[in-house]
Amino acid sequence: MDISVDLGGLRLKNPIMSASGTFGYGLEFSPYGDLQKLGAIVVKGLSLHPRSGNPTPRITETPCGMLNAIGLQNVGVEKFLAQKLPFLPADETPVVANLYAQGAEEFVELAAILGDAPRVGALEVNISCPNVRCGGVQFGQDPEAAASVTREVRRASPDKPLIIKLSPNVTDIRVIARAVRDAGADVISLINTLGGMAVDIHSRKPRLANIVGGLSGPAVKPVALKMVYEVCSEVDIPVIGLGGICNARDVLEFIMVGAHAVQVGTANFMRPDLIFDLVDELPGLLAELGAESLEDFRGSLETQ
Amino acid sequence: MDISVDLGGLRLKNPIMSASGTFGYGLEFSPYGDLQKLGAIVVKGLSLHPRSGNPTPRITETPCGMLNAIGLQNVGVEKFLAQKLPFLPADETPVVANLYAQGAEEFVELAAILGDAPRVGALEVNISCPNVRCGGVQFGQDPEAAASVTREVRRASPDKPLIIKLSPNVTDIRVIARAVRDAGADVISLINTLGGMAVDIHSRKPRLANIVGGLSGPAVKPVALKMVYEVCSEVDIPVIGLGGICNARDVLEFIMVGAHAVQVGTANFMRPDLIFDLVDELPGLLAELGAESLEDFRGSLETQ
Amino acid sequence: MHKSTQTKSRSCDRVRLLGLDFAANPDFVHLYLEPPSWDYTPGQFVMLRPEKWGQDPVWPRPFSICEKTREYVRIFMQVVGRGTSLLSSAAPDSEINMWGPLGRGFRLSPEKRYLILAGGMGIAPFIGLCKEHPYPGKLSLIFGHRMDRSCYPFDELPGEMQRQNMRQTNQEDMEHFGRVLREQISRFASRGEILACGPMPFLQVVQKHVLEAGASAQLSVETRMACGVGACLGCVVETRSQGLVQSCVQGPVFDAGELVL
Amino acid sequence: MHKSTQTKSRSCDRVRLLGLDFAANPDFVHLYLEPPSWDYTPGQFVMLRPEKWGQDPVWPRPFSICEKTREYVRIFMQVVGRGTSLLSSAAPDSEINMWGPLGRGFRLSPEKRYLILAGGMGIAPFIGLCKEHPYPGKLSLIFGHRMDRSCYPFDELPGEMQRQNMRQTNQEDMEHFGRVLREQISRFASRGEILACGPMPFLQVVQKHVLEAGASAQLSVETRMACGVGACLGCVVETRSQGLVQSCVQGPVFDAGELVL
Ligand SMILES: Cc1cc2nc3c(=O)[nH]c(=O)nc-3n(C[C@H](O)[C@H](O)[C@H](O)COP(=O)(O)OP(=O)(O)OC[C@H]3O[C@@H](n4cnc5c(N)ncnc54)[C@H](O)[C@@H]3O)c2cc1C
Ligand SMILES: Cc1cc2nc3c(=O)[nH]c(=O)nc-3n(C[C@H](O)[C@H](O)[C@H](O)COP(=O)(O)OP(=O)(O)OC[C@H]3O[C@@H](n4cnc5c(N)ncnc54)[C@H](O)[C@@H]3O)c2cc1C
Ligand SMILES: Cc1cc2nc3c(=O)[nH]c(=O)nc-3n(C[C@H](O)[C@H](O)[C@H](O)COP(=O)(O)O)c2cc1C
Ligand SMILES: Cc1cc2nc3c(=O)[nH]c(=O)nc-3n(C[C@H](O)[C@H](O)[C@H](O)COP(=O)(O)O)c2cc1C
Ligand code: FES
Ligand code: FES
Repeated sequence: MDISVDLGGLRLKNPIMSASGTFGYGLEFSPYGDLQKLGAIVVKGLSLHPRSGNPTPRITETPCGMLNAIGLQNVGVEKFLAQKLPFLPADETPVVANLYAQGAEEFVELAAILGDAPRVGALEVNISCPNVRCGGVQFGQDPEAAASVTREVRRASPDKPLIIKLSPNVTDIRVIARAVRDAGADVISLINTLGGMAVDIHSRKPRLANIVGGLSGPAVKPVALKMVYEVCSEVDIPVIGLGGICNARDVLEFIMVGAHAVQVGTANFMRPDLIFDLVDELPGLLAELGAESLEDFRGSLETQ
Repeated sequence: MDISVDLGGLRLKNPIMSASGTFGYGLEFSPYGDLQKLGAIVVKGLSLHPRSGNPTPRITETPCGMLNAIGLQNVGVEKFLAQKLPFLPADETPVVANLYAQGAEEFVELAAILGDAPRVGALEVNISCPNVRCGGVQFGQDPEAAASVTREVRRASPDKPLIIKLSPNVTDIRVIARAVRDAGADVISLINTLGGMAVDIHSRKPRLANIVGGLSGPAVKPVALKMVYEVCSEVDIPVIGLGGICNARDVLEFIMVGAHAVQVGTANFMRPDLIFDLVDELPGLLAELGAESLEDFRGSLETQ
Repeated sequence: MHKSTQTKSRSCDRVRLLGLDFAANPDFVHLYLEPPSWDYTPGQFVMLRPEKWGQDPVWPRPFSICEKTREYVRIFMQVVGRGTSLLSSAAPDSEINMWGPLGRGFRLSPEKRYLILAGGMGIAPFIGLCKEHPYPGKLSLIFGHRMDRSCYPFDELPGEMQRQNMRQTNQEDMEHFGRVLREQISRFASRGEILACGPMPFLQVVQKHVLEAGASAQLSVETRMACGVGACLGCVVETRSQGLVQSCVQGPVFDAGELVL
Repeated sequence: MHKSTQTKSRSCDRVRLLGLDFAANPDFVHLYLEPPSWDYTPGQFVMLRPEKWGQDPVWPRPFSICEKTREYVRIFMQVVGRGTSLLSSAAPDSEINMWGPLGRGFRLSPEKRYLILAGGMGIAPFIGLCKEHPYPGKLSLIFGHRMDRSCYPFDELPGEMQRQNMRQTNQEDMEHFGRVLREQISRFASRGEILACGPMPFLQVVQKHVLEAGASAQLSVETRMACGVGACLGCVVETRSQGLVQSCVQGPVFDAGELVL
């Protein structure tokens, strides 16, 4: 069963990628499965300089989901290149760097560094993180800002496949998708987390020190699926679908509405070997459904 | 324990209202509890003429939630006034009519009829239903359209308290809230359902005949709570919070972020006497939390 | 019949699961629940939602009242998904919210002859009906099923009844079963009334033959239900006289001529 | 000690729940799980998530490894919320995903003397530690608790140990306990090392006295954890030398001087 995919020039042996921020730098999961099995590894969001993130508590559980306000804690791009990337099986499984910056200039600088890094297979630009005050969400919520960041990053890194990751916290996702496609994105990934909040009536405090955070997990899957469907129907570049994926059936739901590949996020917390099992289960499930290949199944939703 | 509230002139003995579309015309629940216990009953969305709604399937279960695309099936305003309203205990428990129309003119006509109806305590205007193609969601997603519907309905029904119900499917809920407040809304209620979708990989069909639908239930509570918090911080009129409320703790979460009252929706399906239990449990829980009244607790979230 | 044909009252009760009884195949299970004080009509159903489900799954699950005695309410259930799987592994003594009896059951008169057509789990509502009927000799049953007969409570039915069970394991069986249905329906048409319950394709076949034969029949339909009380409008079916109506309130039993299947 | 102080390997296993053993108070329960082949260091923990949870709650739950033998991995658990309540009512033989051993345990040397300070459920990681220690005479324990002593596995500890249990039911008890801690810590400071586990306020008191007395101590902290493997960055604590670090990987046991509590 051929389940390989081509993501704007990035070739994956299967469509299962890890979602940024939920799979560490990949190495955290090596005791639980063979990293080389995965289609690609998307690492935790990287910034130009190390960031210590938001104060704690930063995570809280919600019905069928969770909220996080990590605030992009990361080791910084240099330490990543020196201390993490060399240990990943990047020849077998492309490593996708997820970029986070507070402004266009920083994005450009970061893209230039990572665009030149030999073992980085593609760049994914996070224009949608709701957990940092300046930058972040604004880019992802305004089509012009989204387009302009896309153009700048494209220019700074002309060679690597460029994935733009969209925020679901918008009135019409298609408008943003068109804007970044026109600005030069090779691939679109969505969704990032939905804005959310949780409070504790006993302490009368927010459950996150940051007050608000981003919702992820099975709870958001219906929202994600609708937006992925809308974007796939709107633009002609490959789309990576994510949001609440927990099993092989979920994977194929996203493929069926038109996604080329998927990312697994919060489900990595449910069980650290879950993502590896998905890779194993996918061909069998496709066969069971009568598909001849992943591509054969893609976009096969019948809306009569 | 005083748990009464004043909603822009509409006096409720307690803050627990039913959410439109999840409590029928109220009478469906009378075998399971005393309707007079409730703060208010919001009935199924009413249109000028009877509507038969969307084709089936119209509902599907999702993780900690559900999608619906009922499409505003209802008996129409006349039959409601003649055959349903007379049997509701409207003197004890205000009945709130939920209005749905496809255009401003229809809204005005409907508001005029219901504005004159003696046993109707308030109007709630649904500018946010994602399940009907023309009208509906557009009003709720554009601040100017939302303001203009609000103004028209206000003019057509100058006396009854006017509640405008907002859609969460927007980039910035505060902009819409300000627009409808400025246009004359007495009260804002939110959230209506989040746009969502579910598919069946075996039949390769959408799980709803309408393809997309509205997500509700516990899954959306974090999203609802954030938006209610934002709107309460933005406008000075009373806010009714809803989205995923299942128990008395959930009720107080919404009150703590600033809501005056709440509506219980999908949870009515979990157990038909659940809403009545909430009314019983609320005073005890407030006392346990050291509050002297509902008002004392309202907005008591500490964000330091 | 010793049961009144009118529902006396309805309530939502938190009842204890008294016990589970598995058939030959563990996907078929009988649930015994503490009985509330209401009375029911065969064909009516209850909604079940264990306390332990927390907030997932959100919906309760509808089940025909298979039988009700002083000691228990009994549900006959097939495990088909998450809800039924959770129910089949519920701990004895655990608490389950149950509301009912819901909807309209079969309208029965003790003097009439009935031909009962049950497809698979569609046998559930007929267990109590047949066992409590004062003159079981007036009842005959054709039971079509796919799994082994030992999965179903077929043998419990009163011996005075005419009972026929037919297993379908392939296309040929299905066609044969279809012919038998047509034959029996047309033969019975003038002698009494037909009661049917089963999956949608089965009901469609029954309806077709019933209408052709000009027989009188009541069909019990299954639809996706979120509330069971007429509020969510998710369970609607199309009827000839009233358009879309809630099958949880106006059904699940309808006159065959009324339904647009 | 018969256990190596280095983790040999880690894995995620689907293990069977062998049994549950409730203490005097049913909110305190011992879980016995099928043992994987790994070896552990006391202070390390596992993540548990029963298959049956489906998609809610989403997170696994972290528990100290209370004891591990050839026959079982044992968890000593207090029911405090939905996850622990579901675990305490799990069916024997049901399947639980367990991964571990996780984090860094206590660094121990068989020759050293240790003063163990356990607050409430903080006794859990010390059960295996004490029972397997080759020279229990080198260990002494002060156990502060709020519930009746019969709730905790205190009496299981080797008789050769010096063991003191102190119950706190009111403010006065708390203050007295605080004084005892200070006294004992300062008296023990030069004689060996202190190991402590318990709720945050307890650890803060211990840390304060330890630093004042110039004692050497290892503290085990509890934080909200979503993954247990270093990926989510939810469990971070502040350390003096490295800033915010994941307590699931760099901890849960830290040198007292390192932690900013
Ligand atoms: C009035 C009524 C009476 C019923 N009586 C019985 C009974 O006596 N015994 C019994 O075993 N079952 C009965 N059912 C069906 C039973 O309610 C469903 O099998 C159950 O709700 C499935 O829940 P689940 O979570 O296990 O399956 P899900 O995971 O929800 O679904 C599994 C599969 O079953 C299908 N399904 C779910 N609900 C229904 C439904 N209502 N109708 C048709 N297909 C469905 C789904 O589409 C899916 O393919 C009755 C249904 C109705 C409406
Ligand atoms: C490394 C580590 C080892 C642990 N070892 C044990 C053990 O051996 N035995 C044992 O009974 N418990 C232990 N715990 C605590 C245990 O993980 C929590 O009690 C459990 O996760 C609560 O789950 P719940 O769903 O029942 O509660 P929830 O419903 O999630 O929460 C109930 C209450 O407990 C609080 N809470 C939840 N998780 C934590 C936490 N990690 N730390 C502090 N408060 C929390 C919540 O804020 C809330 O107030 C350990 C925790 C960690 C991090
Ligand atoms: C703890 C956590 C940290 C995250 N960090 C990042 C990040 O650094 N960059 C990013 O683009 N997305 C980040 N995300 C978002 C996820 O990559 C993903 O878009 C989102 O969680 C939805 O997918 P899921 O429901 O499968 O988790 C984070 C999510 C979580 C839960
Ligand atoms: C089946 C169903 C029908 C609904 N119909 C209406 C409606 O007619 N008018 C309206 O304003 N909202 C309608 N809603 C939205 C609810 O009133 C509510 O805003 C939403 O479900 C979120 O609340 P909940 O999570 O508590 O259900 C409907 C929701 C459901 C689930
Ligand atoms: S199940 Fe809700 S209306 Fe019938
Ligand atoms: S629990 Fe996820 S990083 Fe520690």
